[in-house]
Amino acid sequence: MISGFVFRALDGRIVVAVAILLGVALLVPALNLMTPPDSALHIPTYAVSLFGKYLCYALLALALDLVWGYCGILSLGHGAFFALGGYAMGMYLMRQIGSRGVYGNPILPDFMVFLNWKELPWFWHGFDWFVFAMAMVLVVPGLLAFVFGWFAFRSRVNGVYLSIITQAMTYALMLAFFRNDMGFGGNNGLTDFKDILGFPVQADGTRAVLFAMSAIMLALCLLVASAIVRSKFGKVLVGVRDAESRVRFLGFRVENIKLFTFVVSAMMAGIAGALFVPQVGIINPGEFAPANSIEVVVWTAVGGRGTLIGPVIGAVLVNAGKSFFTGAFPEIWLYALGGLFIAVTLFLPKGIVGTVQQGWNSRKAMKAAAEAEKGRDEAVPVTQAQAAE
Amino acid sequence: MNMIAETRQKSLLYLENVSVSFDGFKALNSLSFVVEPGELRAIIGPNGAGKTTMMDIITGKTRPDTGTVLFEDAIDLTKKDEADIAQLGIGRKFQKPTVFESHTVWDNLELALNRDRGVFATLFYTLSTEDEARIEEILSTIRLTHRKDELAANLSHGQKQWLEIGMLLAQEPKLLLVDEPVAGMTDAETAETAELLKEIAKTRSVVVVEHDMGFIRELGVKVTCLAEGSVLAEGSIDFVSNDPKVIENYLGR
Amino acid sequence: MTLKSFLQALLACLILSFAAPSFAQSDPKPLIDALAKADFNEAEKLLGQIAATGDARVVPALNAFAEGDLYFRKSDNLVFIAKAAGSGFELIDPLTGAAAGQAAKNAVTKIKVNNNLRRVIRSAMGGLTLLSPDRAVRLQAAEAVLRSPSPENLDLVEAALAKETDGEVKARMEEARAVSVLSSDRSIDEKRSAIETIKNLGGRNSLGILNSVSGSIEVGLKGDLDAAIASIESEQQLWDMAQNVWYGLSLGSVLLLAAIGLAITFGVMGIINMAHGEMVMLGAYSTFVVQEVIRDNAPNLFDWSLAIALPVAFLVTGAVGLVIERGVIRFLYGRPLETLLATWGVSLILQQTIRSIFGPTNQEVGNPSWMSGSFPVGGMTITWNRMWIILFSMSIFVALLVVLKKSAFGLNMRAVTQNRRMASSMGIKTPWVDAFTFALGSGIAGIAGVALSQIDNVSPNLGQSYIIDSFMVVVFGGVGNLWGTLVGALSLGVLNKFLEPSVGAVLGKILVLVLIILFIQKRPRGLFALKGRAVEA
Amino acid sequence: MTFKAKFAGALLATVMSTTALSGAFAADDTIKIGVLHSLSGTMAISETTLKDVMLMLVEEQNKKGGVLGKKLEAVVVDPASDWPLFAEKARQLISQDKVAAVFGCWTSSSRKSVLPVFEELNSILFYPVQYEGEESSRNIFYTGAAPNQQAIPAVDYLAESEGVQRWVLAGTDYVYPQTTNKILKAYLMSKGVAESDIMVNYTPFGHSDWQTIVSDIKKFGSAGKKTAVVSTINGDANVPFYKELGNQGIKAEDIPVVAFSVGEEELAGLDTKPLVGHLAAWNYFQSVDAEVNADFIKEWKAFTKNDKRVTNDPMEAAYIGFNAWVKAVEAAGTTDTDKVLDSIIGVSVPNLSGGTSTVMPNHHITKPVLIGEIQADGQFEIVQETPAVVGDEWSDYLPDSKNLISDWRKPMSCGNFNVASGKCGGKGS
Repeated sequence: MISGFVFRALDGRIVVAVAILLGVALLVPALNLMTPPDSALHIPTYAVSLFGKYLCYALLALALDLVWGYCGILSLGHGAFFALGGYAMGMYLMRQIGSRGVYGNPILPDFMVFLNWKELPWFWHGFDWFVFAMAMVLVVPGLLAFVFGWFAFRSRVNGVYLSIITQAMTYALMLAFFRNDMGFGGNNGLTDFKDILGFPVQADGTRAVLFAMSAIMLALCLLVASAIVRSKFGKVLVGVRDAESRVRFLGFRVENIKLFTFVVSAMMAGIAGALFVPQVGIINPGEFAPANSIEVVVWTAVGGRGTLIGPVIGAVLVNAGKSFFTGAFPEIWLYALGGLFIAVTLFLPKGIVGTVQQGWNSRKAMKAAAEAEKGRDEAVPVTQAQAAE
Repeated sequence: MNMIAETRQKSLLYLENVSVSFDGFKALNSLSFVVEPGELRAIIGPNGAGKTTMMDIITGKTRPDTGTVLFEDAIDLTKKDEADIAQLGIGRKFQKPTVFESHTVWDNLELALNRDRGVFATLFYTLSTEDEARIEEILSTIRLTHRKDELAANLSHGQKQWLEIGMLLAQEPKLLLVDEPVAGMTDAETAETAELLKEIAKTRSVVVVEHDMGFIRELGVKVTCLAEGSVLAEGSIDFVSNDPKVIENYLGR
Repeated sequence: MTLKSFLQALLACLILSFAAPSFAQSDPKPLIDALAKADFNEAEKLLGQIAATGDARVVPALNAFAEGDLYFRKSDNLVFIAKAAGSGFELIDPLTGAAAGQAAKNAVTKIKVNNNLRRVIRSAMGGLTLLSPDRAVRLQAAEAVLRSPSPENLDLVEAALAKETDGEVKARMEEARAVSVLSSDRSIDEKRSAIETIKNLGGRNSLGILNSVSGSIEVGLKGDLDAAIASIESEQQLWDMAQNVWYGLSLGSVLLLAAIGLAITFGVMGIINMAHGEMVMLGAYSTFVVQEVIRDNAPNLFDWSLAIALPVAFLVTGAVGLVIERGVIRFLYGRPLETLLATWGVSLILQQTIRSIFGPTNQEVGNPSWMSGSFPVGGMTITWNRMWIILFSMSIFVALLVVLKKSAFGLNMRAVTQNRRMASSMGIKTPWVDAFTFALGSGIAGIAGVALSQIDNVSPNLGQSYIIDSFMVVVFGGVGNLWGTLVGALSLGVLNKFLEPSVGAVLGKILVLVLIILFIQKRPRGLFALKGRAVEA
Repeated sequence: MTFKAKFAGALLATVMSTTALSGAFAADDTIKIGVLHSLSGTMAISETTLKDVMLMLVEEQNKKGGVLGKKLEAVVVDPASDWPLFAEKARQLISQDKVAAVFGCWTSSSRKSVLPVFEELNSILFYPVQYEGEESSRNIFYTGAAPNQQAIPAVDYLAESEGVQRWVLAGTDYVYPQTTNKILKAYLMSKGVAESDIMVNYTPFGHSDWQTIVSDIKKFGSAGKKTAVVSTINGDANVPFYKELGNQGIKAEDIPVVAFSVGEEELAGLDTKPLVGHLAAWNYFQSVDAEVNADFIKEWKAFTKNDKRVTNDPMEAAYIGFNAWVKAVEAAGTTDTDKVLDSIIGVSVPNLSGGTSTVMPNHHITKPVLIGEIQADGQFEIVQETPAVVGDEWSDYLPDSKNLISDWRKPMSCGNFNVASGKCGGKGS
C-alpha cells in the first residue's frame, strides 16, 4: 500500500530527526563541558549558544510551517509571537535580577528607575514566579493569536490580505514596544540578565542546559506538529490549504480549524522566543520588525514548506550561513542572502527537503513505471499471439 | 390549509421570492423554487440565469437581499453558514471538480465521512472498521476502488467528478446539489453518471444543474428553467423545451 | 580666529566700553572696523551704534555680516566684505562697495556671527532700509521690523510712514508701527489702537507679539489685550482645523506616491513586490545623480533638475523593473506568495548595490527654488514642496488612469490581467505585456522617488521606510483598484493627522494600523472591493 | 531516509567544527582588534563610517610600527543592525578570533546587548557614541558624550546667549532622548523654568512627516517668550525634520533648534542654506581650528579617496578611544585585559579639538563641549567652547542616580557606588 508506505516514511523521518535532536541535546553539552578546551572534540561555549540560537529559530520556522505549509496561512507576523514569548521570559529574568541592578532597587528594573517610575506596572506582577512566567510564554502569544485569528478567520480574511494584516500587527506591536511608556524598556528592551531558576545565565553549565532544552523542545514540538499533521485534522488542514470552500461545504468549521492551528503555532513561536532570550541575553522591540518575520518565511521556504523537517533544516542552514558570511564577507553577505532567496524560489520551489522528497518520489514512480512496463512487455506477446491467431 | 402552506410543509427545500444583487446587477429576481423529499430535479438556463447564485444561497455562501429559504420547513438557511448547512445535510458539488488533490482518493472520502467534525474530534480520530466499510462501499459506488491509494491529482477529469460525488455521498446528505456533473465527460462517462445520479436519488433529493440536454433527457425528471434570476418554466423536459419563452431565452440561442 | 577665553573677553569688553563711545558719531567706518576684534557681546553693542548712525551705506556690510561674508584682514585688522574668488577672496570695501583687491585665504579671517547677532542685524536693517527707493526693499524692511519689534525703530518707522505712498507697503508699515508702539512708552490711546491693528493683522506672529507684552502692559489695556489675544486665538483655531486637513492631504499624497506603483505591480499583477520600496529609492538616487551632473556642468539648470530627473528616473527604474520581471518574476506567475520571497531577495541586493556604489550615508538632493519656502493662505502656512507634491501625485494618478483606460497598452494590460488565455489567443503577446506592466509600475515608483527625495532622506534605507505603508494603502483601498488606492491613501493621511495632535505621533500610527486591521475584518477585500462571483475565481 | 539524516548530521557537525576551529589560526606576530559596527540594515548609515575610521587608525598605527612591536589586525564583522547578532558577533570576536579589544556599537540597544558578553568573557569595548549615561561597566569605555557633556552646556548656552525662556524638548521615542529629556527637564526646572514653559514631544523611529509637529512648535513659540527646540531626534528622521523647518520658515533667529544627534554626516544629506544658525552641541566639529584636526581630515579624505567625506564627533571619539587603548597597552606591556584596565585609567591622549582627553576612573573621558551653528556649507561655526568636562555617568538630576558614583580603581572597583550608604551596588542595602 503506497499510502501506508508514505506514512511509515514520514514516521521514520520524524523519528530520525527527533533522535538526532535528542542526541545533539546530550552530546553537545557533554562535549562542551567535559572535554578540555584544547581537545579536538571540544565545542566552545560560543558555538553552543550560537547553535542554541539556531535551534530556537528552527522552532520558530517549524511553527510557521504548521500554519503556512499545512494550512496555507502565510503569516508575516510570526516574529510577534516569538518576541512576545521572549518578552515573557525576559520579564521573568528581569525580576530575577532583584536588587542586583545598578540602582539596587529590589522591585523595579533599572530602566524604570532612571525613567522615574515609582511602582511596578500591574502587568509585571507575577513574573517573578517561574511557573507563571512560563505559562505566560504560552498564554500571551496564544491569546494574541486567538483574538487576532478569531476576528480574521471569522471574517474570512484570506491570502495576501491576511498576510498584510499580520504584518500590520507585528509592525504595530513593534511601534508600541518601542514606546518607553509601555513599560518594557523601550528600544533598549530587557537585558543584563543575571540568573534563571537560580543558575547564572552566563555560566557554561546553564548555557549547555539551555541548549539541551532548546533541542528537546524542538524535538517535542516536532512530534506534536507531526502528530497534528498526520491526524485526520491534519488532512483537513491540507484540505483547507488546497480547497478551502470544499472543506467548508463538507461541514467543517474552517475558522475553528485555522484558529486552532494558528494558536498552537503561536504558542510554539512563543516557546522559541522564551528559549531564545536567555541564550542571546537580550530582547528588544527589534524582534517585532516585519523584516524578521519575512526572514522566517524565507527559512521555511528554503528548507521546504509543508515538510516539518525542512523548515528546521532551512532555519539552521540560513542562519549558519548568515553567521559565516557576516563574519567572513561582511560587505557582500547581503548579496549572498538576496541571491539565495531568488535562487531558492526559482530553482527549488519546494525547498531543499521538498525537492529531495520529490526526487525520491519520482524515482519511485519511475521504478513503478518500469515495473509496469515490464509487466506490459510480458503481456504484449500474449496479445500479439492473440492477434496473430 | 391553503396550497402554499401545504407545499411548504411537504417540501425539503423551499425558496420564496429570493432576490440578490451584486453592484446593481440583479442575479436573482424574486425566485421561488421547491424541492420535495426524494425528488431528482434538473435545472437548466442560460449563462447568468442565476443557477450558481441560487446554489450559493442555498448553501450559505451568499446571503439573499430578500426572500425566504427554508430547509425541511423549519430551518431558515439564510441564518446559517456553509458548515452549518452542510451538517444539516445539504451537499454540494461544484461546477469545477473540487477534490483535495494532495490527498489520496481514500483520504478524500475519509475526510468527507459524516462524523464529528470538531477540532479535537478530528485530532484524535481513528478509522473504525465501520467507517472503513462505508468508504469501501462508496468507492465501489463511484467505481474508484482500484485507484483508492492514488493521489486525487492523478485522476482523470471524469474520475474527479465522481470522486466529488462520492465525497458528497460520504457526507450522507438529505439534499444533493450538483453543478454541471458531466461537463467535459465522454459520452460513456455521461451515461454512467446519469445512472449514478439516478441511483443516488433513490435515497435522497438531488438537484442537478446542467446544460447538456441529452443528459437531462436521460435523467427523465422534472425540469426547471431559470432565466434572468427567476423561474421561466417548470415541468417535464418535453413540456419545458416546447415552451416558447424557453425557446426564445435559452434553446433558441 | 580661535575662541577667546572668558577672561580675555571680559578684558576686551572693558576696553571697548571705554573706547566705544568715542566712535559714536556719524562715521560708521570705525565702528565696522571695530567688529574685527569684537566678541559676540561687543559686536551686539557695535551693531546698535552702527544702526544708530542711521547711515544707509552700512546696509551692504550688515547684510554681508549676517550672511557670514564679512572678514577682516589679519595684517591691518580692517574689515571687508569678501567674496570667494579662486583660491582666495576678493575684498570689497564695506561702505563704498569699491573693490579693495585680493587676499589669500589665510590672510583674512571671518567675523563670526550667531543667531542673536543676526536678529539684531535684521532689526537694524529693517530700520535702515525703510526709506529705500526700492519698493520691494521697503516692504521687506517693514516685514523685518514687524518680526522683531523694538521701540528704537519707532521713529524710523514713523518717518518712513509719513513719506510712504505705496498702499501695501504703507499697510505693512502701519502694522510695523503698531508692534513697535506696543513695547514703547507711548500713550495708552496710541497703544490701544496699536492693539486693534495687530488684532486685525492676526496670525501666530501677532499672537506672539501680544503675548510678549502681556506682562508689561498698562493695567488699563489689559482687557483690550486679552480680548485681542482671545480673538486671534479663536480665529487661529479654525485655521488650525483647515491646516490639519491640509497636512492630512499632504501626508496622504505622499502615501499615494509611495503606493501607486505598487497598486500596479501588486494590485493589478498580483505580485507581492517587496522590492517596490527599492524602486522608489532608485528613483531618488536618479534624482541625486541628475542633480550632481547639473551641479557640475550646468548649475543654471538646477531649477529644472527635477523635470530632467523625472524621465531619467522613470527610464532607470522601468529598465530595472523590466530586468527583474524577465529575470525572476516571470517564472513565478501564479505563485504570488513566492514572489514575496524572490522580490525580498531582489530588494536586499538592490539595497546593497546602492550602498556599495554611493555609500551608506544620506545623499544631498536639493530643493529647487520653486519648491522651497512657504506662502500664507489666511491663517495657515502652505509649503511649496507639499503643494507641488500634492499636485504631482494627483497628476501621476490621472496620467496612470488615462494610460490604463485609454491607451492601447492599457487595454492589452487589462485584457491580460482579466483573462490571460483569451488575450493570448487574440494575439496579444502576454509575456511582453507582463514585462512592460511591471516596468510601468516600477517606473512610476521611480517617479515617486523623485518627489519623495524632496522631503525625505536619500539613503539606501529609503525604500524600507515606505514599503509597509504602501502595502497598507493598497490593501486598505482594495487590491486591483486605482481609485481605492487614491481614497485609501488620502483617508489614511487625514486620519493620521487628526489622531496625531491628540494622542501623539507614535500612538497615532499604532492606532491607524489597528484600525486598518479592524477595517479588513469588516471588509476583507478593502475599501473598493469588487463584489460578486468573479472575484472568488 | 537514513542517508538524509546522516547527511544532515554530518553537515551540522562540519559547520560546528569549522566555526570552532577557525579561530586557531591567529598569527603570533599580530594583535587582533575587533570592529563591531553594522554594515547593513538601518544603522549602516551611521556605523559604516566608524568602521572605516577604525581601519584607517589601524593602518596609521601599523605605519608607526604597530603596538608592542606587533602589527595590528582589524577583524571586521557585520552585526547587521540586529541586536542579538551584536551579542553573537561580540562573542565570536572575543572567544573565537581572540581579539584584544573591540571597538564598536552605536545604539544603546547594541551596547546593552553586548555588555554581558564583555563582562562574562572579560574583554574591552570602546563605545564611541554619545549616550544617555546611567551605566558604567568594568569592561566598557565610553568615549562619546554623556548628557552633561552635551545637553546641559547646550541648554546653558541658549539660555545665556540667546535668552531662551521656553523650551521644546523634541525627541525620538527611545531611551536616549527619554533620559536626556528627563535630565534636561529636571535641570531647567532647577533653574526656575516653569513646567508650562517646557513642551516634551516624542515621535517614532524614522518619522518622516513633521508638518504637525513643526506647526505645534510654532504655536508653542508664539507665547511671547523666546523659544528654542532641544532636539534629540535620531538619525534618519532629522533630514525631513529640518526640511520641514526650513520650508515652514522657522528661522534660527526666531526659534533656534539645538540638536545632539546631528553632525556633519547628517547634514551632508541636506541643503543647509535654510538652516543656517540652528545649533548642535558636540565635543568635536570638523571646523575645529587645530593642527591635529587638519591632519586627521587630510588623512581621512586620503584614506577614503573621497574629497567630500566629512568628519564628525563619533569619529573623534573612536580616535580617542583607539589611541587611549594603544597607550594603555604600551604602558602595560601586554594586551591582557586586566592589566590594560588598570593601566588605562588616567591615560591622556590628544583629542582633535587641540586639547587632551583623559580616561577617568568612571571609564568616561574628559572633553570640551562645543556649540556650533550650522553654516550654509554644511559645516558648523563654533560659537562656544567650554573647558574639558568630565563625563558624568550617573546624572545629578535623576533622583535615583544622584548618589551614585563610579570608580574602577582599586580598591573601590565599583561602577555604582552609593555615596550616601557608602556601599557598592546601587542602594547598597
